[in-house]
Order: sequence, then C-alpha cells, then structure tokens
Amino acid sequence: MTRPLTDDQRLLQDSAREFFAERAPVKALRADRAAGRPFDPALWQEIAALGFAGAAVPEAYGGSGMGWRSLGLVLEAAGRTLVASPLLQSALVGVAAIEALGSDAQRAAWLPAIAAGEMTTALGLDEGAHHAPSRIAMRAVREPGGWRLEGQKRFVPDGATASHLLIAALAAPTPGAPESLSVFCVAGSADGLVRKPLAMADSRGMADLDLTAVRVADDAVLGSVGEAATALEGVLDTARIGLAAEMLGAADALFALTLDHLKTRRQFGQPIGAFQSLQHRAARMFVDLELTRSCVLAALDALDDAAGVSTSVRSAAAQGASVASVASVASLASLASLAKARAGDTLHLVSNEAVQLHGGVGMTDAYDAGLYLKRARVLETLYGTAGWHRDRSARLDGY
Amino acid sequence: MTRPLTDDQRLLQDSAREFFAERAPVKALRADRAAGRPFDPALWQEIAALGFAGAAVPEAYGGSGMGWRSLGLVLEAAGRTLVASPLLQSALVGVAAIEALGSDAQRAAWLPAIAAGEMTTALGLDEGAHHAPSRIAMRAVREPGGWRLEGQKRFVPDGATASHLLIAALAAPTPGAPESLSVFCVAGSADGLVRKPLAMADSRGMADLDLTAVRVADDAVLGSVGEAATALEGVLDTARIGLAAEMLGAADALFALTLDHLKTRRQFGQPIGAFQSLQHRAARMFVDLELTRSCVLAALDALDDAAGVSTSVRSAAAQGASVASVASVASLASLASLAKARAGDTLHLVSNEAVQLHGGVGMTDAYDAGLYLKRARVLETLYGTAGWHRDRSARLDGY
Amino acid sequence: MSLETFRRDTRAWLETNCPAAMRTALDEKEVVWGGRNASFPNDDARLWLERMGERGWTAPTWPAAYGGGGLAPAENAVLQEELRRIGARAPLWSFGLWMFGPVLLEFGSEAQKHAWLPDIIRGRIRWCQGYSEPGAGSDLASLATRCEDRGDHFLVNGQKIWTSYADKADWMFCLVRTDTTAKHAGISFIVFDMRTPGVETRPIALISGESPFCETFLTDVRVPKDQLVGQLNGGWEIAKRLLTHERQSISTAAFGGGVGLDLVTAAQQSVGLMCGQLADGDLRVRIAAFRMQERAFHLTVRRAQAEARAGGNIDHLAPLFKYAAASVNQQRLELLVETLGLGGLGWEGDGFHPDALRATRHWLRSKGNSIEGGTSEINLNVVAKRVLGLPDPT
Amino acid sequence: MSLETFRRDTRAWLETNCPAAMRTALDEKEVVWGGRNASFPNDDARLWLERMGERGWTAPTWPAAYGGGGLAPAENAVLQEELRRIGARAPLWSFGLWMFGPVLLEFGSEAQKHAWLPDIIRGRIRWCQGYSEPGAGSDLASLATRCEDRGDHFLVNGQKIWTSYADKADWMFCLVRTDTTAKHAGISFIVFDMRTPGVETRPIALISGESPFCETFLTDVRVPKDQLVGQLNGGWEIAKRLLTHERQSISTAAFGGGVGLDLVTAAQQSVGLMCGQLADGDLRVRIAAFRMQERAFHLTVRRAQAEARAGGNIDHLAPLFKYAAASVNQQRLELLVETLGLGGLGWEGDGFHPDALRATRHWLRSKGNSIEGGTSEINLNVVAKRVLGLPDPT
Repeated sequence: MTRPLTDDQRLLQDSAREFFAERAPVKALRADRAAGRPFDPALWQEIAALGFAGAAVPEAYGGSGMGWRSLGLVLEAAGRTLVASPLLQSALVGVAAIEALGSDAQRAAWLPAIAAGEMTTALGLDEGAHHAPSRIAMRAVREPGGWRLEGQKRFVPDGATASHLLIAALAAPTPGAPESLSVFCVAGSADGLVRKPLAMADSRGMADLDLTAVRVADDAVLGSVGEAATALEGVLDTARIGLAAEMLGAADALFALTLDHLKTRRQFGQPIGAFQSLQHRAARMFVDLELTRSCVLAALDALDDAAGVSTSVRSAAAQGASVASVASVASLASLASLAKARAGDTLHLVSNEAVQLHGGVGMTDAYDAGLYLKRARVLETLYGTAGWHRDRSARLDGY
Repeated sequence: MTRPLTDDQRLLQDSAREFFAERAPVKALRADRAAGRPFDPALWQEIAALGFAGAAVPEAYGGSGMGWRSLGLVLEAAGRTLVASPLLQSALVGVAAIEALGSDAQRAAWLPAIAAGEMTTALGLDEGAHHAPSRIAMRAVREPGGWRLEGQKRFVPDGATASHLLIAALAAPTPGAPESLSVFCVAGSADGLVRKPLAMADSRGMADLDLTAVRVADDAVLGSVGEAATALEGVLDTARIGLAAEMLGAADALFALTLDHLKTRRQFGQPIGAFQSLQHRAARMFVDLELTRSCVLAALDALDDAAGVSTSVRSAAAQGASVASVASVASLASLASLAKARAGDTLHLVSNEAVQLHGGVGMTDAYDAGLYLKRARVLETLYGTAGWHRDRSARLDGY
Repeated sequence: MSLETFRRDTRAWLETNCPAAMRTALDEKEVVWGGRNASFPNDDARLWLERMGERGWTAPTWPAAYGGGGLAPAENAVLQEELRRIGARAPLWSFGLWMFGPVLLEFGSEAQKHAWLPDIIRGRIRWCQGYSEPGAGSDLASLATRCEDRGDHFLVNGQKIWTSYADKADWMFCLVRTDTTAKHAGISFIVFDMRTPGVETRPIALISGESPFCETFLTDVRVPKDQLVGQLNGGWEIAKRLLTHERQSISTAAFGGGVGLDLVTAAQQSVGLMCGQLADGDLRVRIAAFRMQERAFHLTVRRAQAEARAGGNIDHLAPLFKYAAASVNQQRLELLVETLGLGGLGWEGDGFHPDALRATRHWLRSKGNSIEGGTSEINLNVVAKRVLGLPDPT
Repeated sequence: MSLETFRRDTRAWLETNCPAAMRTALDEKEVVWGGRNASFPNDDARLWLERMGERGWTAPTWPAAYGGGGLAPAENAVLQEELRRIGARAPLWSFGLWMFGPVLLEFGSEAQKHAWLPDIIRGRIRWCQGYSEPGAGSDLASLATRCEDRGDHFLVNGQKIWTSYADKADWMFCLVRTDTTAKHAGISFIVFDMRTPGVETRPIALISGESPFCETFLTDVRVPKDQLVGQLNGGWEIAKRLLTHERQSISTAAFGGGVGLDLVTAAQQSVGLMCGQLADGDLRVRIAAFRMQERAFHLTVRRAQAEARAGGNIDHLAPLFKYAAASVNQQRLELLVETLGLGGLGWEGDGFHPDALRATRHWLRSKGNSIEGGTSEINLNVVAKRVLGLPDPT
C-alpha cells in the first residue's frame, strides 16, 4: 500500500493530463452543454484509442492491463477538466462488474468491446435520489429460457447513452428460493426499456429508466443469479475509489485556478493572496488535498492488491477462504469509504472556497469555478455522500 | 421573549459583576484550590446577604423574587471569574426543584432557608459519567411511615458539601404500581449515606454518593411519589439554562482576556492582533458569543414566562391543560437545549482558542486561561454536552 | 390628529383602496419595480401603486413637499401595522426608495429633490446603482471611472459592474473619479439617464442561470453639471452612507427568508427514518446543528430589534448580521440540496420537482450572499477593527 | 564487510548484549536521559547504555573518531532493523543526540567535536536548548539575551524560556544576541555548563500539572570564547537547521503516538449502544469523522516516507506534518475526554480510572502541540508562502 508512482505511471499521468488539457479542456464541456449533448462521441474514440478505456482490462482481453491505479490516474486527469466521458461508467464500473461477476464467456465477449470503445455500459443500481444499495425493488422474474425485468432506476449516469445497461435486480435462482441481488446486462435498444434523459445542473448525462416487461436471455445474467450480492459491494467500492480519483483531480485543478487568482487579483494595493486570512485558508485546503491524495492512492493500490489476492484466492478456492483475503476485503471497503468521504469533503470545501475567493467573478457563468461547483455536488452525491461513508465506516468498525 | 434588560436588571448585573470581580476573582479559586476546599463558606454568606441566593425565590418565601433572568445575570457574573459557589445547585437547581415539585409546606420550610444561605442543596441525578436522566437505577422502597433508598450517584456537583441532597430515585406510589422518578430530600448527615469527594480537574466540588439503606420519612418526598417525572424535566431545563448563563459569562471573560493579549503581545514588530488570520478568528468568536448571548437571554425569559404560565395554569387547572402551555413547555425544552448546546460550543471554541492564541503562556498554570479551559469542559459536560442537546433537539422536533 | 384617529382613518382607507388580490403573499415574479417601462402582473397591482403613490405612502416618512407621505415615525409605525394586518403587498420595490432617495434627502439640492423624488415615490423612474468596477470590488474606493469637467458638462468614461437590473433601469446613480491624485477624496456622486448616448448595458449570466446584474459601459457620456449630487470630490461620504443602507436592507431581508422547502420535511420524505430518526445519522446531526444555528441567529435579530426599540445602541451587531445571514442561508441551501440528493441537482425538465429545481437555483444564487454588498471577509475585518478594536498592521 | 556479514555479527552481538528487560515496550517513566546525575530504572538499563555507547551505536552514523558508530547508512538501516526485530528499547533519549550533535558535526571546530561528542554518545552529559525568550516566541529572531565580548570571555545576560528539562541538564546550547544593530545577522550560538555562576533555572508548572519546561535566568554568566560554535553573528543559520531537526523529530514522533485508551472501545464502554450504534449519535459521527482524518494523516506520512525512500522530494509536505500531527492528536484527546464524560475530567484520586486520569493530563498537555516547536499559525504561513508561493504583503 502507498507505493510511489512507477515511471510508467508517471508517464501515463503526464500524457493523460496533457491529452485532456488539449482535447477536452473545460471549454469543451461548455461546447457540449451548448449543443445539449452529455459528451462528444469522437472524443471517446480518441480516449479508447489511447488505451484509457481498457486501462483496467487484462491484456488477454484486449486491454492494456495497467491496473486500477493507472486507471485512477487517468480518471484524476479527466476530473481536472471536468471531462464527462464514459470512462467512469464503462472503463471503471462496467469493467469492474464484468471482471468480478461475469463468466469467462462474458469477459471474452464484453471486455474487449469496452476496451475498444465500442461498447459502453451504465450501472442501473439506485432507485431513488440517494445512494442506497440495500433498497432495491427492481425484480427479475424467471421465465422459460430467460428473465423478465420490471421496475425503475433513477439518476443512472450515462443511462441515456450507454450501449448496454447493467441492471441490478432481485431474483431467485430457483422458484421459492430467497431473492438476492443479481446483475443483468440489457441492451439499450431492448423492448420495454424507456430511457428518460435528465438535465442535470452539471450537464453530465444521466437518465431515469423504466423497465416494463423487459425480457433478457439467460446469458444476460452476469455470472449466475444469487451470487452477485457480495461481489457487487466490491464493484461499488471500485466505483467509489475511481470516483474519488476523479474528484481529487477536479479539486486539485480548481485549487490551482484559485491560487492563481489569489496571486493576480489586486485590492487595497496588493495581491489578495497577501492577506493572511486568505493565506491560511489556502494552506488548509492544501493540507486537505494532500491528505485526500494519500487516501485515493492507497485505495487504488488496495484495488490492485485485491485483484492480485482474488486471483490467487480463486485458484486456491478449494482450500477455503483465507483470513487475509477477508481482512483485505474489509479494509478495501473501509479504504473506499475513506477515499470517497475525504474526496467529498475536500471537493466540497474547495468548490465553495473557490467561488468565495474569486468574489463576483466566481458567480458568473462565464468563469469556470461555477462549473466545478456544480460537478462537485453531483460527484459528492454519486455512490454515497461523505456523510453516508462516514456512517458506513463506523458500521464497518462495529460502532 | 428577548426583552431588553430592565433598569433593575442592569443594576443587578453591574453589582454582581463588581462583587465577584472584587470578592471572588480568579485568584480566589487559586486560593481555594491551594487550600483543598471547593469554595469559601464566608463568601457564600456574603452572596446570600446580597440576595443572590434567593434571587429566584418568591418574596413570600423570603426571597427577592427577581425571577430567573435576574438569577441568570448573577450566574453569568459568577461565571466570569469561575466562582464555584453553591449558586448553581442551591439557588438555581434546588429552588427550581422545590418550586416545581414541593408541597406548600416544603416550600415554606426550605425556600427561606436557601435564600438565607443556611441550607444548600445538591441534585443527585446521574449515576454514570454521562448525563442520562432516563437511566436511573436508584430505588426507593416503601416502608412503614417512609422510604428506604438504595443505590449510587456519581459526579454530584456540591455533593460533598451541600447540607441536603435531592436524590432522584425510582419509586412506586403503591405496592405493585409502576415505578416512576421521584425526588427525595436527604440530609447530608443521614445514616447510610457515604459521600466520596472527587478531585476534579477544575477544582469544583463534586462527589460520588453511596446510599445503603438510607431511611427518610414521608415528608422527605418532594411533592408526592409518582408525580415528579415530567416536572423534573423542567427542573433540568432550568439547570441547563442557568448553566448556559454561567458558561456565557466564562466565555465572555476569557474572550476579553484573549483580546487583551492580542492587543498587547508583540511579535514581528507588531501586536499579534494586527495579523488578519487572528483578527478573523477573534471576529468569529465574537459572532458566536453574541449568538449565544441571544439564546441564553431568550431561554431565561422563557423560564420567567413559563413561571407565569404555570401559575395561571395551576389556577385554571379545572378547565384542563391549555394548548398554549403545552407549546410553551415544548419550546422551553427546545430553548434549554439550544442555550446549553450553543454555550457549550462557544465555550469550547473560546477556551481552545484562548490557549492557542496566548501561545506558551497559555499553557502555564500560573496564567488563568488553563483554569477556564478546565472549568469549561466540566460545564460543557454537566447536564448534557452540546452533542447530547443537538440530539435532543432533533428528537423534540420529531426527526 | 391623534394616533387613534389616524389608525381608524388609515384602516378605513386601506379597506376601500387595497384590492383583494394585493392582500396575498407576494411571489418574486409579481414584484412591481415601476419605471418608464413598468410592467404589472395585473391591473390591481397598477391600481395599488397608483393609489399608494398618490398619498405618498410608498415613502411614508418623506416630506409631503416632494410627494412623500409626510408621516411622523409613530404614524408610519401605525401604517405599517395596518398594512401587515391585512397582509398587503408592498406596492413598489425600488432602489430609488431604498437607497438613492434617502441620500438625496440628505445630500441633494432643493432643485434635485424636486426633480427626482416625486417620480421615485410614484414609481415612474426606476434607478440603478453604479458602484463596483472590475478593478474595484471590496476595495471600492479604488474605482477608476473617469469624470472630466468639460466646462458646461462632465464627460464620463469607464465601466461599472454588478449593477442590479441596469438593463431595466431608467436612471443610474453612480460613483466616479473626479480627482486622480487622491483616493477617497477624489470621488464624486453623479446621476444620469440611461438613454444618454454612450451608455451600454450587458447582463451577466450567473451560475444560477439568472442575470440580475449587468456590466455597464460608459463611453464619452455627457452628464449635465447639475446632476452632481453633493460636493465635487465629496462622493465617498455619500457612498459610505449608501453602503450602510444596502447592508441593512440585505441583512434584514435575511436572504431568501421565506423561500421554499422545509429542511426537516424534505429530509423525512427524501431520506427516510430508522429507529425513529432520520436514516442518515450524519445528515441528521448536521441538520440539527444548523437549525440551532439558524435559531440563534433569528433570536439575535430579535434581540437587536428589541434593544434598538428600547433606545439601545446596536452598532456593534451590524457587521455581524450581514455575515451571519449569508452564512445561515448558504448552510440551509447546502443542506437542502444534500437532503434532496441527486434530485436536488437538476437544472430543468419534468424529471425534477419544481420546488427542487427552485432549491437548486437558490443554492447556486446563495453563493453570492457572502460576496455582494460587502464580502464576509470585509465584514470580519470590520468586526475585528471597529467592534473589537484590534489594530491595523504597522 | 558485506551487509550480510554485518547483519549476522550485529544480530549475534545484540543477542548477547541486549538484556531481556530491554526488549520490552518502553514506558515514559523508564526513559534514560543520561547526564552527570543520570538515573536508571534498573541495572539492565545502565548496562544497555554502557554497551551501546561503547560501540558508538547510540549515534550509529557519527564518525568513529568522536566515538560514534561510523556506520554507513545501509549498515545503520540493518542495525535499526535488527533492533526492531528484537523490540529493543532506545538506550538513550537525548537532545544532544537529536539536536546539538548534528549541528556540531556540521558547524563545530575539530576541538569542539572532540570535546563534546564523545560524552553525548556515552550519555554522560545531558544537554538542553536555550532558544525562546519571553519576548521571542514565534518571532524567535527578535531574541534579546545579550552576549558581550569582554576580551577573554563573553558575558551573557538575559532570560530563556521553554527550556525542556533545563533543571536536569548539564550543559546548554543557546542563541544569544551579539549585535543589536542587526536582527538575524546579530545572533550567535554558544554553549555553557549549567553550573556556571549566574545560571538559574525555575521549572514552569503547566496546566497539565507537569513541569517539563523551565525558565532559565542568565545573570553575568561568563562563557569562555572557545564555546562559541560557528561564526560570531552566524548563529541564525545554525538555529534554522536546528529548528528543522526539532520539527522533524516532533512530527515523526506524532505526539503521544501509542498513548492510552482506544477511542472506539472507550466510547462503546462509556456511552453504550442503541440500535447497534453508539447511543450518542452526534458523538458517533464526530468519532467517525476524526478516525478517518487520523487515518488520512497516517496514510500521508506513509506516502511521504515511501516517496522519500524512492528519492522523491517531499519538502512541500514538511510543514504539513507538524500542523496535522498537532491537530490530529488534539482532536483525538478532545474526543477521548468527551467520551469519558465527567470521568475524563478528574485530576487525581481513587474516584477515577488511572487510564482516564492519564487521558485528562494528556489532553491538557496536547494543547501545547500546536504551540511548541513552531505554532500551527507559523506552519500555515510556511505552507502559504514557501509551498503555495503566495506573496508577502507590500
């Protein structure tokens, strides 16, 4: 845990930052917003061509096999300029779900398609405005040769645009058996699926989904029904950690913008950054950012470690679950909550301080601070607020 | 609610501040601490002679009948110099308990004695280190002509020195009837009562009490068994509000001490109070203090109003409980929690900032800031921390 | 006339003259701002302004000589009570009434008062305020809009910013630099018609999607010399007076006071309960802490009002109000948006409850509360220096 | 000698020479400070210091010429690993080892090194640090203790404060003013024996009841001229180097690191549970927030260590550590004391659990964490100016 960046990772970080700064600066978000589209499909093809879409996909499946930390660095770079591409939902969440839950056949079918940027996914999990993985009502009913899905999903990121939807639903493996969470891969064009795009404050694409008698075949179940519940938590933790990386990038870039303003804006005959109360506020933000960075990097490392562990555990499954792997799962959950909560608090603080320290100009739509503020709150809310993760953290620690 | 001070109250405030500054400055606390006594009995006689001990006692019972707000002003003045006299336990809590629960005969017997400084009381309520009025285990068992008390009380303020202890215990009015909280007046010299003085960090007197087969007569019950539970909440709210007044006084005086230091201590060629980050911290403390002052005054007013209401309700009891009085009880509880929580947060902040802004000298025992810090935490904890009252406040508001 | 008689007459007049539709709560969208291009939500609103304006009761205490109500303070108190009694709407919102009028009464010439006050009172001219500049925000006195004496007129060049509704206003009152060799002592206070050639306005889009403020560009604007208010280079004194008016009106209005959703109700509906308490324990604690802070603030406003009524001095509390009002409103809206979850982060459309969309916009707009009319930092400076007596650096 | 051989020999030597009693956790009360009046908790502790001192392994990397261990960094790493492996106690705590020694090696004359380093290594002389003065705290360079050149000696007059254990020390290293016309460039670094006539110490009672610091009064103290370290008026450079040593040792020690009660356990025992969670929901949330902050801090320390080992530059994190370590420790102890309720606010006596009494004293002592060795304010200044590049006021 907490390894310094390797040379490869440094190179990747530099090239990702450079790429997004060049090809998808904040003004690209403005252009997308003006055009009423959540993101630019051409940009996604470039992202995929650079190997970012397949960063966490093993080489055997057509990915670059760089691991979660590397993907985290890419997400951090994307966060810096508020890029709202399918990276999070497809390259992170989709890949994590297929890796963790899917069969070998599904991995072979879908992972290369995601890595190539041809297939995009969106996880349909929550059914209300708050993250609540324990409150799923969507049902999958057994039918001959397949399943019938009935229910609604709300605020699904990329839900209007993804080629495939990964729908979490309650299902029983056999009639009468207890229901548990399972995940179904549903084509965006499926009959009975209605996608209603939502105009969010941050212009990122989200949609409500209505599923009425949506029929899927047996091979649409990721893995098999009844086995997903625990693994899904791991997928969500992966999502939270990747999201935290994106948030760190956004906070970091916004802080840099703010520092720049403090150094150049003059009032009362000096740069306002010479006023000690503002200096101390900036210094405290710096402390928060560095602490957050440590949490995000440690959590990404833990994902890579867990990937290693789970591989070895898989091969040694006959000997039973190892204590170490249980401990590392608990610690992964804990680290995921730590990273998401810390990134949430830091981004919250930095986004509010950025507007305030910019004064009037920070209130204008023409200036970027407001775009960061709006994106900040959406990211803070997705997959659990800081408060939700503090609560979870206490529960994980047994108090 | 929120009336400006009357001329009488202003006069009282000035004379109380002057008296305590003169007769009981912080160095008197140092002398008491050195002498190993919780307070100076001679001082208590002077306090009583000035009418402070009977400030809230009606004139009919030998008090000065000035009301709760006036007593609050005296407590605030006492708080400024950390006076640890029986004012809080006797003049406030004892009087409130006897007023609210006692029979006419008990009022006539005890209130004049308290006002004269002859009788002092201590409320034995909590049985653990945290305020928890719903977790009382002390039992009062019916015996012919009286009651037998069995149990323990912990951290009773003035518990080692009060002439009488007001012990909250569970008792059933008739054999087999459900038990409820009742309050018993026990002489300090009673057989079976063991008082163990505690050396607290703030040098204020507290004691643990062991009651083993302590026998009291029927007339030791405040009012009658089974009727105290609701009224006791009101007594506790009175205690919390008076305590908040004392805390406001302590915070206010400590802030003044700190401001003075900021104006006189020089580093880097100027008074440290010229540094903007310290100016802003001082300004925020000022805001907190003023907000706290408003809460304390409003809560004291509400006590006086409730005293009026309860008198009129008592006379109009035949017509049934009025909606207004129920509302005002709820609002009194809410205001008490508001005042105690706000005073707690403010005193916490001011006491920590005072030590920090004084630098090294604030860490020395010879300087007063540390005495305020220690007293602060004890006052913050008594009758519910700020967190406890926030929680209660949410419960009172139904969420 | 005794106060009792005045009350009886007033009540009778209001009974007759205040249309029923004007006795309902005023929605932001139905506010009447008056002016040359005044728009009214309905005929009753027009009638109500005409009737009140005619009696001078839009400005009850201003002298009758200029069209004001000429009421004594005690009479005005009765009038306000009677208006509140029937829930009457304010007939007119106006920077002329709130800001420019009071300083004109104090600093203007007799001719100026006669020229401008009656139209303010009747709501016929809508005013805006030219104060801040791109380079002069918190440090307002560093303003640079140049005003040159050209013999029979002034020539004004420069740029103003954060001018509320400049695009809808008829006239501007404006701070300009008439002496570049002095800072505070080189500022003058002038007024001019927005139709004057060389005046251009451009609305500023805010992060909330609204555009209540404008940039105003002044290029070779000719201003007649009798439109200088007060002394040449004496404008800073007027400016300070005006800022006081502004800060008071901002903090007593207590940002978005009556706005929208109740936090606790929203939380109970959106978050749900567990063991009888809000299911999100962390949010619950923060809501409780906030509500206590909000209540402490309201109690402080009430205490100050009571003390002021009793003749006490509450100057030391003034900078506190603006600071605390901004902070309380911002906290409330942050918590409200968090309580609504992703439902509180919509921009538009059917997917969101209209109240939630309104909350989102208010939340974004509230970020300006601690900036406009004196930043929170400036208010803390004022508390530190003027109230607490802390020294300036040497 | 190969590292493998070194490890084998070291392990064997330690096996033979480190007494079993010295392989247990070190309690504060059993720390060996050495000095002329050294006290040892037991004979094993004395033996352990003698043996380690003899090999120079109390200062493993110092040159053997002065009695040090003369080890290469890689060898020292092996030694430390082997010491950790058997859980060996530090044989000696010493400001001489941590602070004075390193600067003496850098700035001292050959004669001075031979005079003082061997005794430091053997723990025979205990040193204290004369830095702060009543008028020179955060602004250390304004120190005023005068040091006059009297031909064959210096004459020193003044007062030092916050001198750790001055009452128990044998010698002091001390900053003095040798030129009153320059601020930083008028400071020199001298050392003297505490038995010199005119040196008086007085312990300062702290709010925690302990007295680890002293005031030191210097009245006509004669100091031989060869006890000037470095150049006359060149003391500030040494001072800065020393402060860096001090801050590093403070923040890596991470205030009260292994101290006392576990917060969660204490809370569960003292507060109780409701619906499976701590009954005090407000306290629970604050404990959770704190523990996450604490963990974030520890992860940052580890990240910095890993980056430093990999040759990365972590200078920008240095002022952060002192600031954050103080804040984390203070928060922890505030929460611990709150968790213990009134039981956490005792001073002494049977009425309190010894662990609780210790918590109270630690809580009070922790208030100094953000003051000593550079206040939190100074650290934030350093972050703002040196790390973030924010300007000084003009």
